[in-house]
Amino acid sequence: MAEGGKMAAGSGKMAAEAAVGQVVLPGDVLLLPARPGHDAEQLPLGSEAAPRGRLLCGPGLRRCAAGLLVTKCGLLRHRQPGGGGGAAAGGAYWVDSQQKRYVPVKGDQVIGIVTARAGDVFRLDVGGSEQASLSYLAFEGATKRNRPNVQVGDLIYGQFLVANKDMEPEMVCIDSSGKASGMGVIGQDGFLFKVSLGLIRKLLAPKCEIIQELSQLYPFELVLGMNGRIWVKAKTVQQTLIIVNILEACEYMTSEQRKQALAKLSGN
Amino acid sequence: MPLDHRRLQGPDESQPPALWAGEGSGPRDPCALRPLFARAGLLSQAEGSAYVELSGGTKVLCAAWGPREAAEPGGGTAGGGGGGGGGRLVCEFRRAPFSSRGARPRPGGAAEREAEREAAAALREALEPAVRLARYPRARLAVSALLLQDGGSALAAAVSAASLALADAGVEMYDLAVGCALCRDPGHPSGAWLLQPGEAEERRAAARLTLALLPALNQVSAVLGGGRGGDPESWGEALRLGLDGCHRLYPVLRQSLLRAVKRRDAAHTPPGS
Amino acid sequence: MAAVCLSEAEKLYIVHGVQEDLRVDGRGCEDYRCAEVETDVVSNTSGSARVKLGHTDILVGVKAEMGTPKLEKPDEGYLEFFVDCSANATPEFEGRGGEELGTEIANTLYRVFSSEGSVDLKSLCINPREHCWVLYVDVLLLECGGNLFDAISIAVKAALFNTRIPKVRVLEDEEGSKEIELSDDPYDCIRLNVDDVPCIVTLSKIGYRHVVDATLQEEACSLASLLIAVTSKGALTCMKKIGKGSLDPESIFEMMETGKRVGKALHIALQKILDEEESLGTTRQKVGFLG
Amino acid sequence: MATAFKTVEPLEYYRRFLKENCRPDGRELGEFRATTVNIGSITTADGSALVKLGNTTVICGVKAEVAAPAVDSANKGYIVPNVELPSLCSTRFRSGPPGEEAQAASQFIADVIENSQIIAKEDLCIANGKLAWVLYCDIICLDYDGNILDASVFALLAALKNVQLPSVTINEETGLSEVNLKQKNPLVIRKHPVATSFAIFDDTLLIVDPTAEEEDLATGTVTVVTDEEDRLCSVHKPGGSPLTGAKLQDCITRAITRHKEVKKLIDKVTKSIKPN
Amino acid sequence: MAAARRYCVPGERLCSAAEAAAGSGTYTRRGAVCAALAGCLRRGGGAGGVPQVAVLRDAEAQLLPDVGAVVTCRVCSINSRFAKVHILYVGSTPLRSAFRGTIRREDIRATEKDKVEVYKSFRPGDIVLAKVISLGDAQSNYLLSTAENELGVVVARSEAGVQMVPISWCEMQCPQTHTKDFRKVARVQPQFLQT
Amino acid sequence: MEPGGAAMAAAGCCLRPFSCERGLLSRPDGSAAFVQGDTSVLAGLYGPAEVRGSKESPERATLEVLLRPKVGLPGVGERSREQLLRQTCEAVVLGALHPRTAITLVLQVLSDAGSLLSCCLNAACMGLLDAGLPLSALFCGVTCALDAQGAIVLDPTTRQEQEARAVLTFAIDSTEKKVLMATTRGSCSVEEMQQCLVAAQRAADTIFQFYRDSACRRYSKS
Repeated sequence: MAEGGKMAAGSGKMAAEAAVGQVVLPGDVLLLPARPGHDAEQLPLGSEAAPRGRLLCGPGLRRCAAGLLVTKCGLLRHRQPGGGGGAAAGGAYWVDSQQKRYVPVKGDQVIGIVTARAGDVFRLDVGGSEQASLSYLAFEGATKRNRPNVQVGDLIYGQFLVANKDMEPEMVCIDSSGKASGMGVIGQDGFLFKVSLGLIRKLLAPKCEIIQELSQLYPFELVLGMNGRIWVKAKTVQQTLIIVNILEACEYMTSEQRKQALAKLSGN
Repeated sequence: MPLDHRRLQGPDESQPPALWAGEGSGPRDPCALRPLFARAGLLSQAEGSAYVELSGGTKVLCAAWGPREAAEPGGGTAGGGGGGGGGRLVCEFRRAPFSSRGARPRPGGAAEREAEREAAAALREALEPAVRLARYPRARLAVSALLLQDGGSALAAAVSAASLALADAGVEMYDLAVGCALCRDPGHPSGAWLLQPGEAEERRAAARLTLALLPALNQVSAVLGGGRGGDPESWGEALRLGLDGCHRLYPVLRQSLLRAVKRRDAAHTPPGS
Repeated sequence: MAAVCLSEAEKLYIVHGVQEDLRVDGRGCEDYRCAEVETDVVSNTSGSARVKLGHTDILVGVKAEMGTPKLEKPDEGYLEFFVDCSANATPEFEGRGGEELGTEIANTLYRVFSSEGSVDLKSLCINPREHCWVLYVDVLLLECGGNLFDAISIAVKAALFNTRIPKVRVLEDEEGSKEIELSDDPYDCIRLNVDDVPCIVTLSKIGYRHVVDATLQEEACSLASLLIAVTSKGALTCMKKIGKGSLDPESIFEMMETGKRVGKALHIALQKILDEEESLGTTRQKVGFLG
Repeated sequence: MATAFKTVEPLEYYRRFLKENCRPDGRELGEFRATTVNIGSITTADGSALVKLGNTTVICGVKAEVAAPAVDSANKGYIVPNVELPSLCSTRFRSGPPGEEAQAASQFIADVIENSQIIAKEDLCIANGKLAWVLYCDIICLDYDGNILDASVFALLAALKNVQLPSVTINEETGLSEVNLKQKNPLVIRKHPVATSFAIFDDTLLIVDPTAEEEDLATGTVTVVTDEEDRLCSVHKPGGSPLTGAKLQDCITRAITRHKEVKKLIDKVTKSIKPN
Repeated sequence: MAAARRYCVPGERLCSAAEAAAGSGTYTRRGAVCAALAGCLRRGGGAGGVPQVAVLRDAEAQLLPDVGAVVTCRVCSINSRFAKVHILYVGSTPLRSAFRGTIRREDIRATEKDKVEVYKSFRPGDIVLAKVISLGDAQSNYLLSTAENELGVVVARSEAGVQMVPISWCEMQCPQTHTKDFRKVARVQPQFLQT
Repeated sequence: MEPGGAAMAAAGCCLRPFSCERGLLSRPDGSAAFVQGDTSVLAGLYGPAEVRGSKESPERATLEVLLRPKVGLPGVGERSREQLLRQTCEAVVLGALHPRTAITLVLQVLSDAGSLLSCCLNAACMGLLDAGLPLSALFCGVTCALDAQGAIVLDPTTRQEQEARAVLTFAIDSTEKKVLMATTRGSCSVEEMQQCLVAAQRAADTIFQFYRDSACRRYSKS
């Protein structure tokens, strides 16, 4: 991937799909494809449907006069129009960047640590710039009288209901139908550790071979939070630590090195 | 004393050339009240401002701000005046490094901070009785005085300038506060008190007295005296001389404030409306 | 001062009492509360004293140390004051709370002792420009019962009276370098003459009259008070108004007169107690803090 | 209701004026505010000057003291500038030790003195290795209405021209210095640096001598200091929106014309004081 | 009126208490009405015909937001329970320094108080008309309310930074990107802002 | 360490060999060590994080820069450079995307052998990049020295700086090669300043190319 087309020295303008898979730097401007005649700033407006549907620009990109302005350094990704269903008919571009600090996004499922209990709201530390709030009613089967048993210091796996730069992030532990579907207080005595957001996204990819290889070693429970927090629990502490070390090492190891390490481990 | 890292530092210690040179200054008529120049409303950024100059060379500039939100939401501490109820008056007194004749006091030094804090406390002592703090619940009134040149009776000039600035800022007050300083010359056989002493006389004085008067109410709002002033009769005489001095200074201050109000009034309401 | 909050009715009661020259604890307007003065209560100081004035409890220690004279006064020693308001006086003095009051009292003490007459500073000088005695006066505020300034000034005067400074001789050897030689007899020391040391009298204005030695409650009803430093001969060396209110000129003159009268009486009484303690010498049975 | 619009949408309010190439106080974009200077008003200082640039008022006082020169530069005296922004001049400064803006201004003034060589430090040396002059230049802002750097450089220059140093000699035998307060001689001013500041509006527009409001709304500032030979003593652009080389050139040409105006003003004032 | 405008200084004795009642900017002491402000004197008919003496300062009098006053403020931060604002104006006179105010969730709307969403009423940067309901105790600052139709958001900017046009009492639309945003809109739209 | 020395050999500008290492500190959200010849600066960046007290701004992220000299306490000089660095970063960081947050950039000088300010600028930019903060452009720092004969020396060493008649430091932004920040020491003529600017803009290209290469190398592993 590295020896892809050499970009013009310094930042220049380049066509968007030519740059897919390339490394882009903040300040690069990506020209939108196939728009002869259309001048740049007529971006797809809601009402007047652009000929090839709405174009979604994901994290790391911002609309600007000449097209898309790259604001984060990383690999440009593109998803085909059809695949994303109606919403992303025009295809979606985003930049896959390495980052440690998590910024809450609506709908993300994260692991939060309860830091305080203020009246009927729990305060959760999610690693962002503000503490998230979680109402005691946002648990499955919680009513005014039947309050969930949550203490300060517990781990909560929940989803962001409200997350916006202007607002304090709000979390819930029930999905739209009121079921917990895996969310809520995480059991005791597992091991929580933090990894970079890039690795989490790789682990959460549908057919991630790392997870499959690990599951062949021995059975374990795993919770992945989009904010870079992972919770692992295996039968013995020793097994848990092995899994933790492997997951932390995935950040730096290439896939072959990882396979040899697993082979060595499954040996003993 | 810890080196001050927020200012450019010259050599560690330096001496004023005057240390090795003689110095002299002429005698002066004791009760002659030296003319005072005052002007209000001269700074654009401050809501209220005043400048007072004594002919001895003392120049004081003062700025005042009307009711502002208390810095920290809680009211002042119990001792800190007003508490949650009335407003709080915060005073600051600074001396310009070039303001005194002899050595240049190091601006960041501990001695300098101590002297300024004491002068600020005296300033607040003199102004607090004159300001209607009860009218400004939970708000903060700020006064900041800067001494540009110290030609003697600096604190007295600062009191007059500060009360002018507060009135110019539109703060509700019972009365202006007029400051006056006296000192007792050791040489004088009768131990006469000198009104508005110059800086040299102040340094040589055996005793010093600074007092602040609310002229319309005829109330003394501050007395600060020290040194070998002798028995109460002599201090009493000094007090009378000082009060008389204040009454004579009051018209000058009143005129300057009225001129400032007229100027401000003309600037805001177009004539004739 | 540590404030105690009173309701309006209580204040009215105190003010009317003062009009009729009768105070809550039965004293007249110019009477002091009973005071206990005791010197030499702290062993490792050059001089110390403890004063209990009603509920106000002050401890003062004086330490004499060798130092270099100040630039502008090369032939005199000097005094350094430090006032510490301990937190067990009132919770309000916790942390930095007591610092503001402490510096205010220290400044007032500097002003009172700044006039040359109070303590004979020239006797503190060993040899000009190089060596002199520096007296570090540490005031510790153990309990606040109102009228702090008077109690502190009495304690400082008693401590200075009690101070013993070892006699010192200066030997000039040949190449001019001076050498300080200490006398071996521990009791061979010089004493300070405290006759001119002033005492502070605080007159608090309540209603139309003024009272001496106001308790905390009386201080709460007084809007303004005048602080006067009086020497044993009746001369005033410092005058300062404290408080949020203002005073009319006539009442200031009356206050000065009362202050002088009360001050002289105070000096006589204090000197009597100090001489008594001095005459008992080492056989005196020390009461200390348990009394 | 204009004042309502101004406080709710200040940027929009200013853009309306800048479109017509003028400013709310009636000045063009390249026009300076009325500049007045008053020399020698502080008698306790060895040299002083008060400069008013529109509402911005700055006073500079110079106190001369003597000290042993530094070991590594035995024949050099010291110049110690310090800018002070007290809470008196504007509500944006809090009382206490100098804040970031005051320290940055002090460093800027020290750089200008160093770069432009106003005074050769060798002139300040009394006796090589033994005694040298220390000029404490304290610049205090009395009224902060923007563009503090231009006013400070002007006040410093005027104050240094007003300095009268007593003659100090060291007589050999006693090694003590003698000071003759009666006989005073002025400092030798070698260069006359003059500062010109610009504010950048919406990344393109350059306006000269910004007021406090314009500084708050601007996206960057540039200060150019030139001396009489049109050499650049300092180009100070602390971040903010980027400028092309050409725009920087416009600033420099405007700074050169400004230098002439200020030099004329300061010569007129010093001439008016000379006779007494 | 502009004939003999008499100016006065704090402490100056204006008249005896019997003559006239003490209006704004004055105080009574020992049976005399004295000026408390430095300004121009106005003898006017006080309430109920009793002559009243008042001292007026120039136009922008020194105002403190008091209970019941309608204030204009700018929203600076919001969360699920209240919105924090800076008070810029009291009535039509600008305040020289901004005072902090708080609009609690239950004071935003008069109807169905508990179903109110702060996120759907205000956003940081909006200009809001509100009424002062209390001076607040020692800790908190002024408590404001927008529970009337004339109170609420007056000026709001959309994501694209364009000023939005109100289309209903609870919605505003951006003319450029036509996105709709929820706001608690003030019904009477003072036209002091030309869009 | 990814030595950028090789990339430097491009003709025309004699920058000292420089190299950069990113992500070497575990605690901060972004970290970078930039080495230019013998001058090296370590940058650590925290943010967008919790903001305390009065510094909170309702519509922008509050940026704070702390410059720690190699020896001694930070003085007025460091404070003034902190302001330069802070306002340069504020020009490129899109603070509006993270209102009411704080971004803290700590620069520790490891060794100073000339062109310290430009090394700080480069380290700051790499730190911002590593932390993944939204930037509208990149910037790089270039120092030019004018020696006695008027020749321009890029990226001077301490000795060259002392002998130079004037030392100019520029921060150039990556999109249109404009001047973000400029500060000078010593006096020079107008033409000399313009020549230095052009030389700096040319040198900036090599540095931006180095940025791009190091980014490609970093993302080539995954």
